[in-house]
Amino acid sequence: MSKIYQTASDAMAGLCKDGVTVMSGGFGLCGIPENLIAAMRDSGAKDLTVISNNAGVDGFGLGQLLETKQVKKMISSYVGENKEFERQYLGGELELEFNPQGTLAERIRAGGAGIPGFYTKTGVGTLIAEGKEHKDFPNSNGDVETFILETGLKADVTIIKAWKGDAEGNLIFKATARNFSPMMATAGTVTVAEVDEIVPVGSLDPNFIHTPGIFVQRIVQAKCEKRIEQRTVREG
Amino acid sequence: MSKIYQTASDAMAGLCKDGVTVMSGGFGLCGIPENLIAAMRDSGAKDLTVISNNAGVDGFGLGQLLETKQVKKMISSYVGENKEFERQYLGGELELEFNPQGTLAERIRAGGAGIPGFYTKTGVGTLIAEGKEHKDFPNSNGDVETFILETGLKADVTIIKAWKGDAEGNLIFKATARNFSPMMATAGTVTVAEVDEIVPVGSLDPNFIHTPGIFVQRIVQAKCEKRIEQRTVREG
Amino acid sequence: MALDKAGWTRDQMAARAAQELEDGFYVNLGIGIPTLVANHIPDGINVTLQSENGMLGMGPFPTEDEVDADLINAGKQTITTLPKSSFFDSATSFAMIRGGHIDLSILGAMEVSENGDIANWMIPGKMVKGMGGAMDLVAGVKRCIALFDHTNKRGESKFIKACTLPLTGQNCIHMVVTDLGVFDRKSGQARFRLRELAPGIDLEEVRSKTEADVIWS
Amino acid sequence: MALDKAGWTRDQMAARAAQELEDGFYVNLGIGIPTLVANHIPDGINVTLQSENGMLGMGPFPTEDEVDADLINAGKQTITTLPKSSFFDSATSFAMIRGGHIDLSILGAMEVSENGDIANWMIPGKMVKGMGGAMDLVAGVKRCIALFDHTNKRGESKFIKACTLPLTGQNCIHMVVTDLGVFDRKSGQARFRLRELAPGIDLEEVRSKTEADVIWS
Repeated sequence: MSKIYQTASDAMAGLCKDGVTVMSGGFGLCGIPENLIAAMRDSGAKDLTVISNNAGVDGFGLGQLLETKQVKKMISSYVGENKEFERQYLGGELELEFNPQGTLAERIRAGGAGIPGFYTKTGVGTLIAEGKEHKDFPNSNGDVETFILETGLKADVTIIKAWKGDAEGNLIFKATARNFSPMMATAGTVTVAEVDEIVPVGSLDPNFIHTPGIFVQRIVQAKCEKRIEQRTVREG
Repeated sequence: MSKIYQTASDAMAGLCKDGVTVMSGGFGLCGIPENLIAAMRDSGAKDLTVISNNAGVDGFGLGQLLETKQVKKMISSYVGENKEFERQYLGGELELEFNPQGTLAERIRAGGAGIPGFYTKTGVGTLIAEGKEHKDFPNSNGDVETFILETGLKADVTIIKAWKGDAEGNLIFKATARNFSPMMATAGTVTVAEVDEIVPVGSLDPNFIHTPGIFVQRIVQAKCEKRIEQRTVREG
Repeated sequence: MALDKAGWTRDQMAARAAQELEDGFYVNLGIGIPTLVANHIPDGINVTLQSENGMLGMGPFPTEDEVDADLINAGKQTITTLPKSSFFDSATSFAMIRGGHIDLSILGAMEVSENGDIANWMIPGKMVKGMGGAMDLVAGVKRCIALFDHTNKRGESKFIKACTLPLTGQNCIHMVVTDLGVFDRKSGQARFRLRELAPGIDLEEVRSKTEADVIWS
Repeated sequence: MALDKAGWTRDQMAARAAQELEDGFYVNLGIGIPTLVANHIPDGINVTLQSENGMLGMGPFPTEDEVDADLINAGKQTITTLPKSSFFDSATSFAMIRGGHIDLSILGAMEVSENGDIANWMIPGKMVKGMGGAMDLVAGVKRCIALFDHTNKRGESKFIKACTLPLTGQNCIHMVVTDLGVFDRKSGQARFRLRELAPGIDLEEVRSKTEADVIWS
């Protein structure tokens, strides 16, 4: 009953099917599941719908799946770091659905929490609101404000990167590498986590587990390159 | 700029006004803000709307506010441990709004997160659904399911109990004493936390803070009695 | 215990329900008889118990020395952790429940109807306790087993055509385990079918005590 | 720096915006000029910077030795922690933003209109980058200051009657700080009013470069 797999490709076995929807954790290149993305690329699965805040950079992270044209559609909030993405999108080869970052995070949380829809002020009066249901709610001043309906998002497969994990699937994340991963873990039919380190069950403090094991079906220890997009330093 | 107050009544100063809505953390008697409840009672503020999963027991926890008839209305999921509550309710002296526990938790989270409404399956076809908007959403099988609209909840004042906290308002909770408190912290215009221990800023690991300080306006160290409702033991 | 009486004891009902557990399951047990299921988890089956007040991996009751007021289950009983345990807030707890992450919920019932409705939270004008997490559980968990005495104190069937008490949930019970036997059904519109009789109980007795229209063969 | 040119430099614009900070504020700074505001926080004012990728209490850039790939801000720059810092997931981060817990957002703009609309995320057919967290920020944060050059490269006003680019948010900007001056307004339907001219800038120059209908006195 251990959830531990030995390699990233073992951990992805049977999940990389054409046409599946994949959630992939990370903000920029921070906290992305590098090895699971590479395994997804190696599988050759195509027509993927990928839900991820960003699209990697050219040739790295999700950029790898764009190069091989395995992606049919992206749902993201910001894709500015990827020229190949821009080229495919402007050339009509790639579908793109922009979501405001907070709306994207909340849609994923909602999908995992059994909430099919929620209302938000974000995007009211913008392109994002077009075609969406509008609804008024009273605010605390008794005035009425207008909100739009956003729906929950789920995935066939979620791939995330954590700091430490155990055989029960309990995970902790480090610093800002946490970002979208905890919500995505809840929204995948199968969630696969790669971790810097697999630790014995019982060594993570139960008070401080970020993702309880119930949300994680497979786990693999793997080494990440952890590229930095904007190395910014001050004088020491 | 420190958020630290010296006593529970200092920490509640200016907040205990007639007619305010108060959220109070805890599940049963586990994790309730004993000292802040007592300060609220001592203030004599009346016509309170109290949002809390439970209503304490006779004479302890929120039971204290019931005895003094300071509560006009309760929003709770379970009040079975409190005879005075039952007496006042059946006698028409007290309004009561039952929410399913998960709906209550999510309504509070929504209130704190700027979400005025969300849909849930919970309660469809029951008394809870009466008068609420129904809406169909497709499920992953392509079938349509019916959900009901629930609204976000906010409070004028939130009172919670945490394990450790610092002058910035950062909090951690212990074991199952966490329950509703992190969401309630986000949904109060003013959130007051009583803690077992105030620790120096910088001594809580930033990776493992349950409630970031932005959600907490006042904090006080106070000793709790921590009554146990069902002391259940096995042979040692 | 009560072996002279035909049918299952409360403990035997719990043991029967425990046979529905599968390896790797995440399970929520209601207050009362369902709590006893934890004592009958079959050997070799690794089950993780969820407590909706914010815990996965619920351990046994504590020894006197281990009692911790900050560590209770949803029945407000003191409990302990296991090496695999984790704690979380109520919103996360019900994200697990509502989001379909819990494999099985075993809960008590005042009434279950032949179409899988359940009533277990309210008796109008009499009992004002509240539904707690029960409505969320029956709406969200993948499979729900109702565990209850087949008849009430007056000998009237509690497994009936249509619930008379306010519902906890609609069309959500997949299996019924009572002191007299076991009934199950596929999800959706299927009817319940008798699967098993408790020892010493014959078909005639169950039929006479069951108001619900079930498949008897 | 550029003192020979009339009006504020980028750094001076940031310094002027920093005067709007109040003790105890939680603040989100956008990418570009707004990031510079962090260098001009007035003495005695304790401000906590939020980074929407999941951090409160953003510290300065790291020394070479401190660089940590797992610790970046929303501009993807390496940063450091402070003693008061906390990390959280993206849903919690935007619960802070959407829920009105952030006191002030300072962000760049391509266009701001006289009724407080802002456009800063898209040029149709040209730029495909995305809005990131900007739409959430302008919709959720209590007060929003737009910080931008008063005119574009062709000398055309960017503070205009109505935005021509796709909006980021409607009626959400409360203050405008440009290289030429400062404008503010009450929330809701109020008009912007000129509050301050940058050094070396006279009223005539600002009026001529402002398409928006503002209160000049």
